[in-house]
Amino acid sequence: MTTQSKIWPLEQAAELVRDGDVLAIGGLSLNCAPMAFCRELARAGRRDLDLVAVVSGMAVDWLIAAGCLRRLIMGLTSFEGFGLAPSFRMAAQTGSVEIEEWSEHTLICALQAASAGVPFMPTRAGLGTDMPALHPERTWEAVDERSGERYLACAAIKPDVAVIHVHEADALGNARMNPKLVWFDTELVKAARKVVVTAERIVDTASFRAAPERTSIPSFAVDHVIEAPRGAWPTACWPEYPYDGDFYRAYQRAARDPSSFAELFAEHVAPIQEQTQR
Amino acid sequence: MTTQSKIWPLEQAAELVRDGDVLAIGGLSLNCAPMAFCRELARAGRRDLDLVAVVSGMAVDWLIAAGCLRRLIMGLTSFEGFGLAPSFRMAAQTGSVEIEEWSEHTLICALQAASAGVPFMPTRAGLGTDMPALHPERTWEAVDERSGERYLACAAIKPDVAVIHVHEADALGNARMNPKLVWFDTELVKAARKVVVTAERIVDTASFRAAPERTSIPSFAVDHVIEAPRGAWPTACWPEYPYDGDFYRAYQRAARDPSSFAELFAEHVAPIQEQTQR
Amino acid sequence: MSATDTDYTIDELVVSALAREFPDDTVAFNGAVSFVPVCALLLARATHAPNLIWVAGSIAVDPQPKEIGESTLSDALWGGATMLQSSAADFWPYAQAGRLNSFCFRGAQIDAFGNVNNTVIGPYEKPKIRLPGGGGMADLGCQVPRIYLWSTTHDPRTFVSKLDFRSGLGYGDGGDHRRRLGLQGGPRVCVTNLCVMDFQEDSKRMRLRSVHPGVEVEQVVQATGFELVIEGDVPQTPAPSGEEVELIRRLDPTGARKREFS
Amino acid sequence: MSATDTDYTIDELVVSALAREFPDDTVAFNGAVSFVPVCALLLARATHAPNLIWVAGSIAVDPQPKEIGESTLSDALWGGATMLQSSAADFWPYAQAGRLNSFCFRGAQIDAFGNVNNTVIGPYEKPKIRLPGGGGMADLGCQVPRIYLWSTTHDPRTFVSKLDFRSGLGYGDGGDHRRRLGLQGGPRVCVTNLCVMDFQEDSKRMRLRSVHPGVEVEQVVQATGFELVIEGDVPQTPAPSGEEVELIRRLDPTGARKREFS
Repeated sequence: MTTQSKIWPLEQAAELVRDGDVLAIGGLSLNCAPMAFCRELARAGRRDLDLVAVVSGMAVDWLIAAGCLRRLIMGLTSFEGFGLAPSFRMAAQTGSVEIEEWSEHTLICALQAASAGVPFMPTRAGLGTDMPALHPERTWEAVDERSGERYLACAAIKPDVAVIHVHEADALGNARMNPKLVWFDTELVKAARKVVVTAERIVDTASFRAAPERTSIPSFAVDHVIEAPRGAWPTACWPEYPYDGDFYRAYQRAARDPSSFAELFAEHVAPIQEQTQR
Repeated sequence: MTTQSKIWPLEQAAELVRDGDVLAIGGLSLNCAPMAFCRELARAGRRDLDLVAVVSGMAVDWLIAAGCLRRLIMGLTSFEGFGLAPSFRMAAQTGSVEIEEWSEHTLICALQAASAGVPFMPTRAGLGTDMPALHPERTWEAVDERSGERYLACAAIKPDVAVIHVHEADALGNARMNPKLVWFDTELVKAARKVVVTAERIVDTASFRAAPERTSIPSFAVDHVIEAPRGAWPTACWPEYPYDGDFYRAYQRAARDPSSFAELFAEHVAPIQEQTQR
Repeated sequence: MSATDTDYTIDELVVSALAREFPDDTVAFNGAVSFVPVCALLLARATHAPNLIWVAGSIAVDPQPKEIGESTLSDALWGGATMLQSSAADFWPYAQAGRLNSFCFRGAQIDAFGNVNNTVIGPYEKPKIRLPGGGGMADLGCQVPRIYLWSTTHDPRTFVSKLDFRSGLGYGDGGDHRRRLGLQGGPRVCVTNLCVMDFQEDSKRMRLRSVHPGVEVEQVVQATGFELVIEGDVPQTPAPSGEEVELIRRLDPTGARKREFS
Repeated sequence: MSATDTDYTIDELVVSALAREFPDDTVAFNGAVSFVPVCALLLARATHAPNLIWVAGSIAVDPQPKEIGESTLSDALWGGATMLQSSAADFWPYAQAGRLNSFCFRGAQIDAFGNVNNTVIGPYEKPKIRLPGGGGMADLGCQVPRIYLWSTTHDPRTFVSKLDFRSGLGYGDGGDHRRRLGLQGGPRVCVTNLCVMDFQEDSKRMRLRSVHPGVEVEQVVQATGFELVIEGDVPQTPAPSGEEVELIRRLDPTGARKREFS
């Protein structure tokens, strides 16, 4: 027996996700989302995904515009200072995608319940708000009999696949954010059945052995490694490149007109099919 | 108003803990326990402490030998290859200190419940063992009605004081393990009402600003900073110094005879009073 | 600090009014599109609250940015930090345990009890306008003891008698509702482009504390969709001092704060 | 691999017998005073299981130590690692989620269902001997699907019909007890200084699988405080090959493994 490589070609990335999967994607807002991977899903025309995206924006918008989603499980979806995410907004307003709103922390609790192998995680977050009642089968208020204290129980959400973007990875699956800013990504990694890492660069394992305290994710937690230079674009991959504000602005301008949007989307992501009308 | 310094003198360390407090100490087995701080508690003759020590050894033994503890809340107490901790063993066998045995993870769950502000944390750990029944008011089996899944609920333990040892800290409370191995220490830090950091060295805040990704604990989580060079001795402060195997062996040899032990203990820790007979 | 003859703009007034609310023991962090609070926290730290700690976007602790960029969650704000948090999940317990004690919210809608909506305008299932979502509002409203509200659009569409969706908890249904839920603290003030409001002690209803220079009480009443508590004479919000204005302009040289005023 | 004429010592036999149990997809970590398993994991990785991943003391991932020191939880084992975990609490979920799939236990007492005691000999409140405590046993026995037991003191004081305290869960009361608790997996084998045992499929009672060279079945029966399942002829444990012995001595040049045999 010899050691196995986990390297997977970007062009075949979409094969790692099946129609109907629960997919979780990393990044935080304008930072370090696995955009190249999402583009592949859009091009392959994956359908009926349940997408878990804690604090996202452009990635969600791409997947909605390409018709990949059945349901969005989210904390926040926005382009921040660049405005509301247009396809997300339209899908929510027309009902073409089911929007399951959580909050950042309650969604993390649900992922942590999955990784810990417990039925739910308790938290004070969300008490007294309208959020828990949106999905009462997954979030419910309870009282601890012994202390009399209230809590919100968040049932486990176990993604079929989690995809995150990092600076460096090796063929064994070791992954490094450099420096180590993991956002919520390691929570997705721990919770998911299958983990895919896209990386700016593939490096030798020796590079991890030379600075083991800087490794962000251990090899055994990763199933596939995909080389994807500038794979977070147009989000940032700090400190290597910033988010592309020009693209965000151009995207928003184009979104005002369906044919302009189709043109921009075809050029940068994938041809739009008739899927958004379903 | 000017910015405040959190620096506190080692000689007055014991003033930070009151008789009867729930005290949590960091480190893991032979690694990086706040030994200099424990020595000060022993010298000051603190009494009736409830000590939370997840995986400890020498620190527990010192505090027991000095008569500081009412109760030990623990996962593991051992000198590893250097044998059983003699004062711990004797105290357990004579009943002079109440030993509340948990497991590593269930104890961490109890601390995490405290930091999250929830009544309990659920886990699968400990199911089917004799451990939960030792403290049924703090750990109890339950079944989630919706999924039918079993879990062990671990009630919150909120230490009055947590003390950990690090390589470097500044007057604001920023603390750095170098490299960043925090063991269970950050779980104690997040859970406790008051946090004390002992540090090999006090450094300028500029040192943290120069490498912010290497800071282990943020200033606002720390209440007091104590300079304590070689403050983890005889445990290790990797990579700066190893555990002192010779001391562990000498300690074990001395423990076979009360007067030898009293002599060694007076020399390295504190004079033994008649407290162990209580 | 009293009104001066200094030239200042409305954004500077709002920033200075909010800044004055932060005590010296503030440990605050900020969310997305939070230019006014970021600027106010920087101002407070530079004036009356030298021990104030601000964590940029729950990532960078105590940073010293040269300017405020287009995103208040991104690296433009991280320069000079004492710590870069590696994991947001690892960071949360500091808020839950009360070490991080302050957060600033704005909402598309705000009600009389300081609850906020950033989820939908109209019914949830078929919204008229889908907003970004609550994000951390549902978490922080419950868990951070000191909430500061701000708005740059004081009008009846923002200050409503009934939210279309309660994304973040203020005082809930008012009175002791938070306490019944087992929660500490609550909103302290709401600073808008017209006035500063606080909360009546027992009812927890929003109360007019001061009106900005040039604003009439009646104007605020008309701009507020719920019944505002008004007790006695309402003073004027102190204008920013010359020093404050100068500091604001130095701390936010590109005028990022103005993005919220359009 | 068959018996050879190679000189080997009992520790090398036990290490090699345990090593052969680890499949290539093993992701194991170790606890305190675990010289035999550490040595066995290193041997397996160097022979039939090149993809095996061992995490030293839940800290150092896939290290390449030059020798095995006095502590299996400390830095002597960390050299050449691909990752140093920064936080044990951060690391746990990898075990809970099944990514870390293997752990080795020894206990002061082991019962017929592979449950272990490392807490007390005698009653808990007034023990005859207070042991170090269960540590991670109660956690890992429940959460890690593949448990490997070992002991270097196969005698009736160690292999008992009833534990004084159940610190770690094996198959509990036997049969489907683990499944009723909602738990996966369980102990796979128990390797001792006399024999290799596995577990009967339905009853989950310990079963004699092979006796070490020079050991009689009756000797094992006498050394075991509970009734051991014996089905048919019991083969001999294959002795370590010359290559295995050489590797063991190279991987553990100071003979740390011998500390467990006294």
